[in-house]
Amino acid sequence: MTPKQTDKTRATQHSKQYVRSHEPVFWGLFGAGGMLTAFLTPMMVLITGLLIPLGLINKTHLNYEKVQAFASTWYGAGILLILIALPIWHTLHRIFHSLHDLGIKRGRDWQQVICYGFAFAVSVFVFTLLLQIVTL
Amino acid sequence: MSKRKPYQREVQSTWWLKSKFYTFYMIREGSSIFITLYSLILAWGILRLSQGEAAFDAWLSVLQHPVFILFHLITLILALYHSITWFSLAPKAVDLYIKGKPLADKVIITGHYIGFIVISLLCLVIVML
Amino acid sequence: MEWCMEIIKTDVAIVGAGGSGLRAAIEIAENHPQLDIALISKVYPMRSHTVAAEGGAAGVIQTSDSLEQHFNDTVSGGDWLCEQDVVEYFVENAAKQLTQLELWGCPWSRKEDGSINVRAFGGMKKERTWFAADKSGFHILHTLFQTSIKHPKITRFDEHFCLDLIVEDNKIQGVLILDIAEGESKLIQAKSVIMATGGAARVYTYNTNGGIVTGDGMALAYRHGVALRDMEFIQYHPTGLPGSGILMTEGCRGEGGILTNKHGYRYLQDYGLGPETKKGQPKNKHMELGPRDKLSQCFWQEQQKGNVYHGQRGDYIHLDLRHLGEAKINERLPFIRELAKAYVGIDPVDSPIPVRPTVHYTMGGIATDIKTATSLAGLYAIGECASVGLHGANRLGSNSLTELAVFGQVAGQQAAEFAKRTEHIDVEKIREQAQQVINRTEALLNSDGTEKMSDIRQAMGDCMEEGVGIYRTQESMQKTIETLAELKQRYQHIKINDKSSVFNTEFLYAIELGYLLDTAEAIAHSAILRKESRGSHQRIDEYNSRDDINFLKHSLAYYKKTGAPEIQYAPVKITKSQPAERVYGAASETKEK
Amino acid sequence: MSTNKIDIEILRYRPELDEKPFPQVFSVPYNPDMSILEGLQYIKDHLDSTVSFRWSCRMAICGSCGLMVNNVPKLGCKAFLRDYYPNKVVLEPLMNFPIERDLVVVMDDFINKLEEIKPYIIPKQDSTLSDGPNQQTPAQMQKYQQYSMCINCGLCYAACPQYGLDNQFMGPAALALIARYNRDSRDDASAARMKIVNQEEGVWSCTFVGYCSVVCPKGVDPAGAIQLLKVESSKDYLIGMFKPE
Ligand SMILES: Cc1cc2nc3c(=O)[nH]c(=O)nc-3n(C[C@H](O)[C@H](O)[C@H](O)COP(=O)(O)OP(=O)(O)OC[C@H]3O[C@@H](n4cnc5c(N)ncnc54)[C@H](O)[C@@H]3O)c2cc1C
Ligand code: SF4
Ligand code: F3S
Ligand code: FES
Repeated sequence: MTPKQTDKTRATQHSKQYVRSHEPVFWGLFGAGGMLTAFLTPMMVLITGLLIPLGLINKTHLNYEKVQAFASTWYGAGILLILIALPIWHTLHRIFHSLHDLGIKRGRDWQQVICYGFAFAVSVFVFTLLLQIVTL
Repeated sequence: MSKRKPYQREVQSTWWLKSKFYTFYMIREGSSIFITLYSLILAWGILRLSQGEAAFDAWLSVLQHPVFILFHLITLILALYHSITWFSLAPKAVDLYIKGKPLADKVIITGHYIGFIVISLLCLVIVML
Repeated sequence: MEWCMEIIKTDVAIVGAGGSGLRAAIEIAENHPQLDIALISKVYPMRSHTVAAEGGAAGVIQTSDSLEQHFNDTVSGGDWLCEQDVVEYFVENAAKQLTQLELWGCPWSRKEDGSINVRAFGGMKKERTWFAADKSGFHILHTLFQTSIKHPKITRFDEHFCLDLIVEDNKIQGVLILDIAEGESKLIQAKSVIMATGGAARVYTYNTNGGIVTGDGMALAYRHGVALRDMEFIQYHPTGLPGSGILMTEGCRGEGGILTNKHGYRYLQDYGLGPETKKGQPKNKHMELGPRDKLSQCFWQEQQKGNVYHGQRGDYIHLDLRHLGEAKINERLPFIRELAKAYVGIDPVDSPIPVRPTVHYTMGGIATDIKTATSLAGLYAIGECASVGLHGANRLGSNSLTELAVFGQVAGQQAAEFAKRTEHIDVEKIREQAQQVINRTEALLNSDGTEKMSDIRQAMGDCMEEGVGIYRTQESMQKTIETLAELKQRYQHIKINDKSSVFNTEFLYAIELGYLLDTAEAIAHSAILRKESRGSHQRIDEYNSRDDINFLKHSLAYYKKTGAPEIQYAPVKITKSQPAERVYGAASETKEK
Repeated sequence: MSTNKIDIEILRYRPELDEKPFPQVFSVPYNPDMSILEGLQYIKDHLDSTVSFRWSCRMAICGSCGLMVNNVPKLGCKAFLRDYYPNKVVLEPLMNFPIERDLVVVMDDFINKLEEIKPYIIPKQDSTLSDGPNQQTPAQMQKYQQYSMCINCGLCYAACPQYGLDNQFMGPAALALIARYNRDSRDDASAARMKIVNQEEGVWSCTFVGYCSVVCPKGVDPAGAIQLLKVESSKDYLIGMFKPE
């Protein structure tokens, strides 16, 4: 039987080739970053962006010595790296997808390289800085 | 001959302004711009930290500028909004069953909020020490 | 509209993709892979009205139960008008076919240990109704639809409307269908055809059925000389929502729901269904678990006595589920809760639901033998559009979903065998006939009379309620017959405003109205000639009791081009169970002893 | 009967007559019990018989009657005029689908997607009827039950902007149906369906807008199904790294 093949008269046959996406890598980082952002960022912003600059809590809590001391331990440096870099992987993932939401469909590959490249660059940047600070 | 002529409506790039739900979604996604900038400010702080005390103090005092204060205020609100949406969607990614019954959404959400408050207070305490 | 005709050859064509049509299609695809199957439906298969069935499907599975009891319940439930060999075959294969559905994925509700759970149902002596919460039909239909996707030999014609059967050399040769979106016709040349088009309850104004349940298949077979059997037997379901008619499943009562009149009294005990059972402890074949015909009749009696509530949407009584508690309602009857909240603004957890009888099911249909074959060679019929002889004068709730599975399987097998021993005839021999159908249809589309279609539809529904409702009299039926004749005249002069070809629903409604009118006529004429009361056919004139001497027989309505249908009779096959008095409540127990 | 009226605006489109859709307003007698679908039926019976729309069960189970009511995807038979009265109700065909005619949309892509995901039990071994039904405990049923409630109404596709932006995306209902079968203890074909899930057009086009679950009339929660599938897909990715095919 060979009816004219319209969409409504079909025998179901699907033999598509399926291509695996590499999104899980980015989604994993996105999820971890998002989790961290959800739990920590509000308080971080409150402390570093408002309470300290406005003098609502004592500045000494975030003075050079204290931060330097913290950053120079290996675990302190590690924590700082995570606190600063991980949210970036979260946010750039979102920004990458938002470009699509806004209808910017051209050059998705380049958009991807730029977005995740940026997150990578910032991570490396912070990492090397911290390497210099850490006194092992 | 077929007289069909299906009409395809185009999605405009302003689609997200057409319904509140979508607008809030875009705000949620848009929060990432501010949080990105915030991370950059912190990265910049680390740069200054590596350059010595004077540089770091200069960074700290820049943060007192009204523009930065305003920026951080907005970022705080957006970050909180991110947290709220994150927590409210959390149950969807949870696949836990207790005695054959799925864990209630309410339990998961409340758990997240309690965690949030505890962690926030802990941060404050650590900084204050 | 422009009329082209594409010609498509297939082995078996199935008209209707509800539970029965899908079951038949899968049967052929699984066991006769060399055959091509065309599965035609005027809506996407999962929209078919099987989707709305709530309560469940009967099949003996408990060790305390027996095939014999299921047989007896069905035959007495049908007031001895059942073909007993058919019932016997049915009860033997019920559990097997329901198991087949399970293997295909149907999520039947389970007991803690993972085995199939069953619930009580009206007129059934034992718990034997398999259920998937209160969405049994929904799950059956989706399971079948999804399973059918596995089979590339099934070519679906979704949203294709069957315009007519093509008959030549005294044998079915195929069907002519209209692609609703394209507005083009297709001639499906088939070696055998299965009708599975569902019921016809839309001939009544207040019913539990979907808008598509318009008796199409019945009317088509009827017009081609196949008899419609036992059409006078129309089931009123005792618990529909007033106004809309939306069904509150019998499962409500199976789980322990009770019916009360406006004095809060469980009136069923006054009508031979007592003694009163304890609230929340339903007893099979007692009180609320009596059969549907009886329960609907009791409502009518109460209405006469002024014991019912009067509401804006008509009279009603209460279906009270409150004592079941929220947890049980959520587990067993979640859909009922959802429907009651949405359509009458009532949460059954804290208020009783207003209900009244509404037309639900057509026991009769295209006459077939035990193997689902009609009198026309190559044409088979199954499901609600068919009368295989299972339901007699009154169907027991939950027998018909099982019927879809049991006889869907049989029809698939039979139609496949038939197709294998037959050849296509030269298409030229039927092209002309198909063209005539097209011309006729086109003429209907162009009809430019003055009669408003919706008026005719309304008048038909109302006169059916009036004349061939729960209780009937010679007079009321006569009046309905006259009204129907007049409406058929008016139908000749309807106005169709929409002349377009793409998704012209007005045009489809017009064709359906034609089908409805013919079916309605078969119902009314069969009814008036049955001068007795049996099952759902109850008269309150002089023929108010059963008359086995003169009427222990099936009615057969034959279509006449002009004038009234011709009604003939056929004997009932009685094997094991001699007609006896139909009793429920305490009397049924006495009888058993 | 009350003489109150309510305005119903319908986006009309008749392919044989119109270049593009246009709004038309009908004034319908108002009654608080009336569903949107009944409003449409009133219009078809009494005001303009050429208005086309799909419907059947009128009890929110057949999935025919989806449309946009004031820009929100709803079932016409389960949305009521009382929730809009006295304001005007604006009806449009479901978003993100091509308009066939008036309120009828072309469902082909949706149906194709449902068919593509192998929506049937593929058991480990073919069991025969004589073995009787499978055992499946209520707890095992719980795992997929919610996802088996989909009535294929398409509201979630109308709600999902990602589907609107790129209809290559499998979309909420089809993915929920994958979850329905993959999580069923009787099925053994997860691996085949994961190939669909793992694609860019599988779960990874979803940005968790979440509106699909909000509009779903049957509580299927496709957004939840998709998130769980994302977790599965990530696991699958990891395994795939160590065990390339
Ligand atoms: C609300 C409700 C609840 C019920 N509950 C139960 C229950 O709990 N237990 C039970 O046993 N029974 C129940 N029933 C009865 C049972 O559901 C039906 O008898 C049964 O589902 C009918 O199935 P079917 O396959 O014959 O037809 P349907 O499911 O009605 O399918 C008919 C098919 O034919 C197609 N069709 C019709 N006309 C045409 C045409 N002209 N051209 C092309 N295609 C056409 C339709 O598109 C459809 O696919 C219930 C019925 C209703 C209405
Ligand atoms: S998931 Fe919900 S909204 Fe989507 S098609 Fe299914 S029932 Fe409709
Ligand atoms: S709305 Fe769309 S983007 Fe995902 S969560 Fe639902 S599928
Ligand atoms: S008419 Fe069936 S879902 Fe609305």
